[in-house]
Amino acid sequence: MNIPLVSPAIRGIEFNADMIFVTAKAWILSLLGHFLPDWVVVLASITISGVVILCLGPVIMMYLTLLERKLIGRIQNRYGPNRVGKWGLLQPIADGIKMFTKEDIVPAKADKVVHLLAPIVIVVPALMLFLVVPFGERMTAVNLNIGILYFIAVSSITILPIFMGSWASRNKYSLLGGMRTAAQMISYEIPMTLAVVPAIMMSQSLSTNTIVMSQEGPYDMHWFIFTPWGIVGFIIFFLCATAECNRPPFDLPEAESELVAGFHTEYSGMKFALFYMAEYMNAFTLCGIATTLFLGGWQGLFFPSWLWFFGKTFVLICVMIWFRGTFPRFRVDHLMGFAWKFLLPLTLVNILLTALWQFTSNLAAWLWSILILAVSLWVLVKLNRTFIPEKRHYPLES
Amino acid sequence: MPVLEIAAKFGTYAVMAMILIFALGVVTLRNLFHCALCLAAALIGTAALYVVLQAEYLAAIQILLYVGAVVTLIIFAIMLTEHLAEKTVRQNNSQSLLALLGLLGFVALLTGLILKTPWPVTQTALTAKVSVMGLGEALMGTYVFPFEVISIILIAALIGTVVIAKKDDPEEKP
Amino acid sequence: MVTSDQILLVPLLPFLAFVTNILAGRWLKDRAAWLSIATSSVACVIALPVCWAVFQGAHFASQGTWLMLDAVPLKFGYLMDPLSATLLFMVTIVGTLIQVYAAGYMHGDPRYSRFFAYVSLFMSAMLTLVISDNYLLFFMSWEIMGLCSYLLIGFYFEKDSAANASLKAFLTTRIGDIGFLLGFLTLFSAIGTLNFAQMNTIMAGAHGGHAALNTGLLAMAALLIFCGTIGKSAQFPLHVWLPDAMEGPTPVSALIHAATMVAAGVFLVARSFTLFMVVPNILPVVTAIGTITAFMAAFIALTQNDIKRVLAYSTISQLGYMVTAMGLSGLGAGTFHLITHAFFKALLFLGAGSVIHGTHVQDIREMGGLFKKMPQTAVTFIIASLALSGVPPLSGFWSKDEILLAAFGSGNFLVFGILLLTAFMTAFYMFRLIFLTFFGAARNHEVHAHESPALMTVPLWCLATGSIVIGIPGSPFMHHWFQKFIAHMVHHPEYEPSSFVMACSIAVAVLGIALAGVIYLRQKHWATAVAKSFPSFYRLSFNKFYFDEFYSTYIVKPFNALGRILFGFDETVIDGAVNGTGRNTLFLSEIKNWIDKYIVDGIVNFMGTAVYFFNSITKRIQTGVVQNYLLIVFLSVLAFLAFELKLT
Amino acid sequence: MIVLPLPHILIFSLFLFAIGLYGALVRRNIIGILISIELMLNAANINLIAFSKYTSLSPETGQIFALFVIAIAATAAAVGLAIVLALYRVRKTVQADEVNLLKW
Repeated sequence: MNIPLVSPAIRGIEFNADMIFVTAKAWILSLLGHFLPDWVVVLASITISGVVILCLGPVIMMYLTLLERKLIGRIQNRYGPNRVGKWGLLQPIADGIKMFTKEDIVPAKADKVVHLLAPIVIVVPALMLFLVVPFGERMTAVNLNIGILYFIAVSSITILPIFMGSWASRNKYSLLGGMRTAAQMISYEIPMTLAVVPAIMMSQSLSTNTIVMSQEGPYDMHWFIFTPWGIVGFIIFFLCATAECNRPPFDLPEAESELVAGFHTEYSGMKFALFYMAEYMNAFTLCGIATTLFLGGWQGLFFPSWLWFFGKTFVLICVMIWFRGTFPRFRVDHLMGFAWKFLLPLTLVNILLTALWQFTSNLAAWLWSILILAVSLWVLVKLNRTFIPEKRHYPLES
Repeated sequence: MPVLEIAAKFGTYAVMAMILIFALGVVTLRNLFHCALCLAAALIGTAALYVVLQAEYLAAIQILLYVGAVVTLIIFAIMLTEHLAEKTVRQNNSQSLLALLGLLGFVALLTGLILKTPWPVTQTALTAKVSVMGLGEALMGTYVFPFEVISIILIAALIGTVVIAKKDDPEEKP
Repeated sequence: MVTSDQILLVPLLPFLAFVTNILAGRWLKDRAAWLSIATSSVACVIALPVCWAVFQGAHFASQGTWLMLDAVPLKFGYLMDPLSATLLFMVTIVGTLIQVYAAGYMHGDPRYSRFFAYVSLFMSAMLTLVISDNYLLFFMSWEIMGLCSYLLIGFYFEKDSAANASLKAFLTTRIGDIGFLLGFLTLFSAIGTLNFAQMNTIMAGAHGGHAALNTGLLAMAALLIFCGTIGKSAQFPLHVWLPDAMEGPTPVSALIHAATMVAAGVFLVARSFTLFMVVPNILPVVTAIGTITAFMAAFIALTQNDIKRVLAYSTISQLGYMVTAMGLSGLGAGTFHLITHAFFKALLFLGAGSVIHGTHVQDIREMGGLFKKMPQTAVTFIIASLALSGVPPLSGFWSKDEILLAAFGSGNFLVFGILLLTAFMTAFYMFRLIFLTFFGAARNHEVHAHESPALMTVPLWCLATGSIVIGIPGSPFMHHWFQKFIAHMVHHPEYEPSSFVMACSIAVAVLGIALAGVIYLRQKHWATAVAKSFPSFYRLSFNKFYFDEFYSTYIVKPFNALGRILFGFDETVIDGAVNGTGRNTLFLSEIKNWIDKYIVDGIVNFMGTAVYFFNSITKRIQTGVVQNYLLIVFLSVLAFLAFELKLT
Repeated sequence: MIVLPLPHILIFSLFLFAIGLYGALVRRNIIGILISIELMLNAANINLIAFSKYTSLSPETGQIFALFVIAIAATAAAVGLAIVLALYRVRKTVQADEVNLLKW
């Protein structure tokens, strides 16, 4: 019996740390290919990727919550969860059990069907986003040729279940939260999409894989973030990403002090957990895409590609958590004004800059890029400053 | 792989059926918010159909614009006028029977026409690939004029929307 | 030194004063008088050297075309011959003095500046008239003077009598003015020119038998021009306006109705003298009118009690003298009397004004014994009266003597007799006036007379001096230089000075004065006795020969009756026709209205109703519900589609 | 890869169009009408892309027109909803048959 361990299609791949997951999948498929028809192998390939993603998502979400609680705890000069398991590592599992066992409360006046559908639907786009994230070299689940566009489109669906949840709850706080979410997400979607454009222009492709590969260079450090338009684009994208997944300081839709809990006020138990999960998965995928677009994705020296990717992504997630621990919340009008009056013009300037960069990529280009950026930043800051309301004084009576 | 092809075919028919069911939901449901949700579902289904027709770019745009923007707008409007969409309010006007009859005739007429017509389906067209780059070049080349017109319309609509929807601020008037 | 064109400034300066005063009078106030006085003084200063040059024998004329009249140029210009120089001399001096007097007399009047504006306009017109070289310009100035006369007589238009008097003066003189206008137009058609110099040349030719002229036409022209004189110089029968004109301020009476304007009529005859010479039939008429006027006015003056009316009738009488002189071909004599009369009559009026100013009454029966209170006025008044009465060697004597001489020398003894009688009556009524005013006892003790200010008395003395000396140039001491100077260009008879005439003249003057003295200082009952013994004469005189009543009965009343008849005609026939037309139109329009209402409107309304009816059916489609429209569109498209598919 | 015959897609889009038209004809709520119109536009878009895929020699044309249709649909929705809001503010209704000021 000489059963080939490796199918002919992947025979050329060396076994190394970088390719460990890819090789594993190829080995399983080739094993299946010996005694099953081709179409079953194709289905199995899809299933393997799907199962991995379906497992990865919740696991990432669980440990992100732990990470956040620990980090916030440290920022606030306390320990965070440290009772369940070593360093509190089993805390997410305990939380999960708690969530599953809690009573599912549905308000009497609620629109029952929609109320049920909303948390289910919100997980779908969150999971679908994983499809195009390049976790490592040759580790993209579906290498779509419109990958980044797909990502943006699917992430925009997230608004819909939030609306459903907020509307079906029949609660004024929910409704207000939902309205705020819609306004905020539509507003920040535009600068986010435009911030992506420079990366697409430079790599001349919408595919996430190609974008990562175009950042290949000496020492694997030819990342887009090391250009003026790249850093600006990255900052804008990252801010918008923070706003898109409703994280502080853009967490107006679920502002505890104003709206109790925003759109998921009336949710409890597992439904609430699903909303929570979707939010954290979105945060992860958005950070991953930011890594892909500007931080070179899985490009890196010495370490396996997937390690580089997860390392960069978790750094970005830590920055998000750091935001939460640091910044106060925006006011509503400031939030909208920031998107429309500051980020949007800046992204347009950035696109212009990128177009110019393609023609002259040298030291001079650096100089005038920085000049244009400085001037436009100064102008935007000046223009926006006039819209800041006067400081109000409340004289003490008697 | 005939199995996969058959599966894809039936999958497509299933998507079509789903779209039609949701579309019926759009026009018949009494709750306007449910209608909007059905519309969103129908639009997503349409996007899936686009993918089947190898128009992936358009599918993404469809989701981005329709689901992300238009449906959101509609839901906004529904929420702002919500209490009028109660179940007690009659949702259809008096001409529904007449419209239904006319539409039946219309559908019958056009179905016959579609089936009768010899469509010039060509193999070159079927095998042709549409890349995003090709779309962009067409948009910036052959169709640059309509493209610019569309941008003007968008600007006009933007300003017009703001003007129409703006509240008459009494403080503005001296 | 003497440039001829500077004479144009003479009428222009008063005119500027008029414009300034009428526009800025409210602001000028008292300064208006000084502006008028200054302009006429400057005019005087400008005029005197020119006059002097003319007296030396110079002759100026200049003209420019004003407009073309059927290829005949109408030329305006000035003519400085002896006649106009004399008048210019008199008008500028007398006018300036009277204005100085008026500045004092009119002081405190609310329309002070307007008064001087009118006076300046009058001066401007008078001076234009004097220097004008043709009938047209003469007539225009003449009319402006008439206007000024009207305005100044009615200066106190709050008084009904003043307003009526101004209207009467204006209308009465208008009769004469129309005659004058027709006259010079007739003349223009006869000889084709209006220029005095050209006319003189033509007439001289005709007199010498060189050219055959239409004598009838010329006679008519002369007669009509003389109508102007009758009106302006208040000759019989149009003299009635002048006494009433005394309603105006006294300086106006002095300036316009004694010295200058009324003399313009005589000046007109003098200007047209060659014409009157060519048609000799006219001169007896002139003589008759003048004589009648002189006698009649003097006769009326005997019984008048108003100081200004006496003087007004005196003026009429003296103007009659002048006209008589003209009629007797005594151009020099008439003009001479014009000049002397201007001085002493102006002085008389100013003196009367001074008396009125001092006493605030005009009736001489309320005066008396004013000599003590107003010595300067009285002395100057007596000087002027002596001059008027013809006491030598005052100026009036010499000029009146010339006229009597002309009558005597030409053999018109009837005229001579009447004139002599008139001279007697003149002396009598003047001294009746003086004795009643200045001598005797004060009859009304409520009158508190006082002497007038220097502003008024200084002109009095100036004029008194003039009244004394102005007769010298025409007296035998200077060999009648003046008469020769005036008349040298006209061929007219010369008369040897006659001692008899002179003696008669002196005798009647002294007799008149003495009689007046006897009656009004000693035997006061004689006056009433005479009046009682000749009641008809007395009434005739006192009622001014019933002229006003005559005119009122035979002219005004028939005129009014005619007016009423015409009004009745207007009211019944013309208005009736108009109203009848109106009624007919109304009736027709009612028929049309009916047609309009029931037929035309009916059609229109029917159309409207029909449209409305069909509309009420078809408008059902227009539901206003957008979906109904959409359904209709859809069904229509469906129908078309089905139709199209059936065909193929 | 293309597994469907063209008439099937066309008939499907016809049905979608008919459903949308029905909604546009009978819905009383103006927002409902707008939603139905979106459905009709989608049906048209499906046709465009199907023709582009099956028959056209220039395969981009249909897609680009579909793009334009989507853009126009977005503007139509924006302006239409702004009008609806203005109408609601003024007349307190969004029922199409209650807004008949242009009647007769």
